[in-house]
Amino acid sequence: MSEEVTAEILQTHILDLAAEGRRLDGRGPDDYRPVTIDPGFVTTADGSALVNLGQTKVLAGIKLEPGKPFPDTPNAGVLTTNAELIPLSSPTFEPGPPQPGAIEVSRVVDRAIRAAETIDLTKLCVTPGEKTWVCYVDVHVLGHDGNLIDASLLAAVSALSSATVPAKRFEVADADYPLEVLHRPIESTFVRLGDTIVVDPTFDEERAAQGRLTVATDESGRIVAMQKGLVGAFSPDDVKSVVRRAFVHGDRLRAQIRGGRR
Amino acid sequence: MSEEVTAEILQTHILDLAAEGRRLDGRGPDDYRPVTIDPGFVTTADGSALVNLGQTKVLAGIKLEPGKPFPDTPNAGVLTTNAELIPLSSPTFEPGPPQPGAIEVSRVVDRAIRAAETIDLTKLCVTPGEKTWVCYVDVHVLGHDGNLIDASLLAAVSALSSATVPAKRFEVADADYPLEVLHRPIESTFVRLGDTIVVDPTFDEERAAQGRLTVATDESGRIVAMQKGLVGAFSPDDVKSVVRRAFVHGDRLRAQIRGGRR
Amino acid sequence: MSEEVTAEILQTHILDLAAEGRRLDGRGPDDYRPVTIDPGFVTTADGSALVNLGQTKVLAGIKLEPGKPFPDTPNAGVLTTNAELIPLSSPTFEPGPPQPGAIEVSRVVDRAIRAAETIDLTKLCVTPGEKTWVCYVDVHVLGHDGNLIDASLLAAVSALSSATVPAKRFEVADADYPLEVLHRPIESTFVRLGDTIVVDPTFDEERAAQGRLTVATDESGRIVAMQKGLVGAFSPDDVKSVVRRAFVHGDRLRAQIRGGRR
Amino acid sequence: MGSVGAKEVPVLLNADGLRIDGRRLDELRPIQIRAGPLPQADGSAFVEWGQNKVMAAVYGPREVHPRHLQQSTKAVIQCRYNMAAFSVDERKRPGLDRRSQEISKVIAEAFESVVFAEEFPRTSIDVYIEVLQANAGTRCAGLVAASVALADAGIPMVDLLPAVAVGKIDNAIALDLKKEEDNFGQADLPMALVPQSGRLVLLQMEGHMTEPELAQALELGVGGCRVIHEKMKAALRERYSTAPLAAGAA
Amino acid sequence: MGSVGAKEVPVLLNADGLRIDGRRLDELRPIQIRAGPLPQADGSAFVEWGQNKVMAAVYGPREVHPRHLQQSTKAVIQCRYNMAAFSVDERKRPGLDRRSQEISKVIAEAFESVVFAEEFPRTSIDVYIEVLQANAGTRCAGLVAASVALADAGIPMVDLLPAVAVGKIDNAIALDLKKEEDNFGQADLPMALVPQSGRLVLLQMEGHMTEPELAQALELGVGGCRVIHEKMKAALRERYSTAPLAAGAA
Amino acid sequence: MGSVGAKEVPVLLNADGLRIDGRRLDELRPIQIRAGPLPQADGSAFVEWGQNKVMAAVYGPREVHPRHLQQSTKAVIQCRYNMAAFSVDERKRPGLDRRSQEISKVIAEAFESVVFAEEFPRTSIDVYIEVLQANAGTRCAGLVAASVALADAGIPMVDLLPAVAVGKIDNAIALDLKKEEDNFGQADLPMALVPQSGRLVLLQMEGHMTEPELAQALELGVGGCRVIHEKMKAALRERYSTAPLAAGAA
Repeated sequence: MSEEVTAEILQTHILDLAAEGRRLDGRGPDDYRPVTIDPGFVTTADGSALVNLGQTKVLAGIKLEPGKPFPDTPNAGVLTTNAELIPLSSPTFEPGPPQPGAIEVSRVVDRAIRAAETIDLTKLCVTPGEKTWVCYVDVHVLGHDGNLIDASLLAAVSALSSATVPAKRFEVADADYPLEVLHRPIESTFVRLGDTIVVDPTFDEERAAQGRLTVATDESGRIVAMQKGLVGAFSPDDVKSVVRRAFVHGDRLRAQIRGGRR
Repeated sequence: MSEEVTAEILQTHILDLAAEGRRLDGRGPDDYRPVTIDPGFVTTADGSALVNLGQTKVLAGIKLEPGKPFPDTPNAGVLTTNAELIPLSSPTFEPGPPQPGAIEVSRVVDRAIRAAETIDLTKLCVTPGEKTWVCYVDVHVLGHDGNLIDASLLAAVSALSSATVPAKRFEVADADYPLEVLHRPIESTFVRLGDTIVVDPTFDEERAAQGRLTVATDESGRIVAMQKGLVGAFSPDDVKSVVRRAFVHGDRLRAQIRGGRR
Repeated sequence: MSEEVTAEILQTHILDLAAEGRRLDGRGPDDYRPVTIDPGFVTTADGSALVNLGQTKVLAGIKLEPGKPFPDTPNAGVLTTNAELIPLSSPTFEPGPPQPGAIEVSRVVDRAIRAAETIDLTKLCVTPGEKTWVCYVDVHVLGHDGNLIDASLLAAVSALSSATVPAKRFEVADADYPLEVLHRPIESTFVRLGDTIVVDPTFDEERAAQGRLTVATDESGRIVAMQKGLVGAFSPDDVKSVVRRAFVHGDRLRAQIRGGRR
Repeated sequence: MGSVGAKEVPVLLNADGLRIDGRRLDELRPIQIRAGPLPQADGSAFVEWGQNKVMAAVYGPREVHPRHLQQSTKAVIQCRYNMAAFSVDERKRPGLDRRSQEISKVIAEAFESVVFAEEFPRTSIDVYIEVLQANAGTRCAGLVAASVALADAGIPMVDLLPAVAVGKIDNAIALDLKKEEDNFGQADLPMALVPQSGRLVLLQMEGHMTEPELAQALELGVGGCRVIHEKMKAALRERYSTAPLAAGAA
Repeated sequence: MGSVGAKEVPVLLNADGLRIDGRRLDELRPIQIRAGPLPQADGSAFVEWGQNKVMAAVYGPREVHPRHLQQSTKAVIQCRYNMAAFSVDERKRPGLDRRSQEISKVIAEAFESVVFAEEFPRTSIDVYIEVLQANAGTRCAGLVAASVALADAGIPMVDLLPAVAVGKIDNAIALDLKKEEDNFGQADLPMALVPQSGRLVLLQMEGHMTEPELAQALELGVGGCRVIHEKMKAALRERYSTAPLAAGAA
Repeated sequence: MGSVGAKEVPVLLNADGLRIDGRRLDELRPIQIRAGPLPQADGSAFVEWGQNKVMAAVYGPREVHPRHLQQSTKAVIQCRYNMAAFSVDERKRPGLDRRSQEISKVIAEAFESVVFAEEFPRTSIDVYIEVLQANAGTRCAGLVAASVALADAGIPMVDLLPAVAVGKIDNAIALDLKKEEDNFGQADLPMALVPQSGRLVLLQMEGHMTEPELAQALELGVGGCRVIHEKMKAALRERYSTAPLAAGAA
């Protein structure tokens, strides 16, 4: 109860600040929190990266295993993205089957990876219709202070960029080789706080938000995915302006991924 | 609470009427509600039928896929019946795993289809022990105003009667061909209301009922399945009389299926 | 509520008795309840045994089926132990997915069977990497009056000792043959009641216990598994003394298994 | 029931009209009923019936779990019929399949038809049936075991519920099918009788029967139930004579 | 969206700028909306849209189930979007997959953005969408059906929610993709519009689009939504004229 | 433990009595403990131990969920030990398998043996352990991390709970097995110590040991726990010196 009241007061305060273009942590509407990327954090994975986005902390791990292609795409590898919003990461998550929130993160990250052709799935195929690499992208959220989608895609793409195909271990080839990454999609998420639309929301800002909009871009100037979430609405002009801003954040973060650890 | 009280008053009223041989909707004890059958309603299915039984509305769809026969019946196809009592169809259904009621409908419909040899399962077999057609009968209840068993079997048999084996699509043969239906079982369901036993109960009559009895018949004068349900009891003489009445309804409805749409 | 109060009074009484070296059912601290073993109780199983340990009643059944070996142990058979604490056996068990208690019993029994090399898993292998016998040990608790671990392992080992490999039925060999049992591990479970540590606790003693310790031994004087459970603690000297006592009970019960029915 | 595509169909009735185990058409398999084998339960019974072995236990009236199933005017009767993994030739995966759930439902409805549930509002009477060894007719064996267990638990009922299956083999109506008869027979019709009223509270059928055959089957089954009823009463009498302090049944 | 490794890619736009079914780029498929087909529900609608067939029903405001989801200041809106096993070419296993759960979530959030939920604290408004036959655009068809069903149930809302998907095929922006266009196209962008404010409450995108293409897509989609809005209102008008006693919508 | 039917067994102890990573039999792997890495949690800790990486977080005392687990006289301690899919060589399917559930149970019971739970009736203390990278000994590493996290959360306890596994390799008793030693060794014996009382609150064993070997293993393990205890205290001291405003531990 008292928790509900506190939350409501905080939300009002966040909206009041936003009306003046200010934010609780002193950022401006277009300031992203500091990002650190730690590739290769987990050595049991074929690729991995730990991403800190402010106090949001996400670990992605890649595993590659031989398997069968789907019947309708005999020449393509299989890519599976799964995000776990484990209860360790937030007082608001409960143990149990995946919640709609975790499923949304998984699917939005998966769509960006896929639409941007991050990896060339046909190169994962070993024998058409028979044998292919199955690439598992497992995203483990360790600390939730908002904007899980952006942090999860950053971790996933960084982990893919650091991955090795375990071809020797599975006796598919004589040596392991690096997984080739063609494109690096970046998602930038915005929330509406009254008339202001701010980037990279914290947990508290998401609770106060009147709509969330995520835009994924790639390095060739294409929008590859979008997702509106939460209760709230955006005009077409809002959308176009958010897309513009997303390209700026995307290019900056892409440079950081290529550079590895901040 | 008030809902419980209303329900109880309604049940008493239904029983009072039944004592005079009358029913809430004006039918006599042996009057079946009007039935319409709309075969081919769903074109993505290999066979389908939408059945309206009064305000009960059931859609059945057939899908055929190549698969493996069971080890103990290497020469037979596989038939799987599944009824979904989705929450859309009634204020009393909740989302979640299938409830005992849905499982009972599935199994009673399945038993009638199987025991009546509605389709010749051995004809579904492509290569003994290796490859066979798997025939899925999926029953989707869209509106529940009682007597789901009869409506579901009507829809399932009508859907099977309209089905095509997709042999070309799955590269099993050069052309698709109609699924051969050998028998057309019909189930007729009765409930006890005091000393009266009435056919084709509505949702409200089922709630007032002191026992339910379903009898499946085929065109050769055989009983192929029976199921007593709900709390209540029937004497052997009750059973014999119900069976007699079930044959009459069965023959009438069978004629309607053959004729297609009412 | 009244149930809780009764339980608490009973627990105090059990602890008071234990301080004098006495137990509710008149046993001394090192007295095991009478054990009866009824091998071959279930003829549909390939091996089985019904064990009564006081009023604890456990039925184990063995089933052997051809299957595939695990990729990392191509020359070994597969052994799977599953204990079901079905709600029939105790007022405290609820229907639903397996509870941690059932999982613990399964795993502790499984570890003892495996570590003691009860059966030679390599002998279950038919064709390395291709085909092996899968041995299912299913433990069904029918009556729970404490000490399920000991009773379950007794039942499992007795069932394995009575088992036949159904080689003819599955067309693997011309004739069935007995499953060879190399070792017979026995688990002895103790609980702390104040400063006293008693063997073979009843249901009520387990509820009063301040720690539980299970030790599995085999006939060659080896400890093959241990498991501390429940809330409570044991000193290293407690552990050594419990192990000593476990060997005595183990040897006595092993003799009984070999002798079959008590 | 007549497994389609199965390998071979044996002869089920010989020239003398005797069945594969030597029984006549109207003969039951041997039945042994023991009341009260499980002291933890409020009531229990163990039934050996031919090669079936079935244990039943009753708990309650007790608190309803899950809570939202509670009814303000009567006890709910919850039933769980379960088969042990090793109770059948082909190992069954543990847990309730659809068949078990359907059987649990019809058995619960049968008992709701005879238990005086309105005497225990807001409670649950939980009936657990475990099939340890199966050889056709397990739902009837389970019902008989559970009915004796309910009596052993002192739950007031209109009457005990004897049950038996009648079938059709080689075109003849036969009482109490065993496994081979069930697998290769033409019909199976399990039923449970309220002896006092002569009415059926469980009735299912699968296979092919004509109306005259059905009439014959009902008569044969009702007769079989009456025999089993006597055995149930005898088991309870023996229970009370050996355990005089147990709570009395209705 | 551009199935990687799939067999062959058809031509989606012919020399005359017409699509495989003869439509122009800015043309909708035929749409029929019927309000109130399910008398059991508090509100319902059936939509045929191209080769999609979608049924929606609304129950509520009613008690919240499960209880702990109840909110003290407003109604919760729960949505369940489900596809029938036979609604797609390859049979779908019954039950909610991850795609259905995501769609259920974004549709629920869209409706929460327009329903006056604070009028019904501690209740649930349950929206059920069943896709019976699918041919691309089912979430939009479902949203349209559910929106009409909510109005049919008399739930007060800011406005109806028309919805449509815009896509990109053979490098052109096209309204309302059908299955082959969706499978082999380059982008898919479903949206739902609040006609009154001109704002979007559902917006997703997958594929490749440039900023100018996006601007064009948004414009095309908003226009499409306005056409669909008229059809929704017409369906409700017809419902009231034929069923004068039904509760009125906002 | 001695994988039956596995391919080859390596030499685990060389002629100089040194192990495959050069350690002596009584030597621990390097351990680093950091308290408080997760600001969202009431308490947290990160442990790197050899090639294990384990994160733990504690929430509570807080409301019990699900409600029916609530106890009127004390807090319930719920533990969830989970392995990330990528934490092991062979990808693990996400979700709790039986091994994880057993470990969760014995760890919860270990903490219940030292936490003053009666100070917080009707609440839950939730302990979450996530294994991010595994290399044998993860339950001990998880216990150590969780114990520091409990202290970081200010939960009153009798004492911290250091833990370590002792094993048997090439017939010698060795402290703190790494993966290859665990896979090809002859026994594994994890334990958790209450340093104050010298008693064990977690103890498991699998493999083969004689009584003298067990005595030696217990002594070696208790010694190892005392070393780890110092590292745990140091980690908490560092945490308080760098974060003076955090709630104090017992």
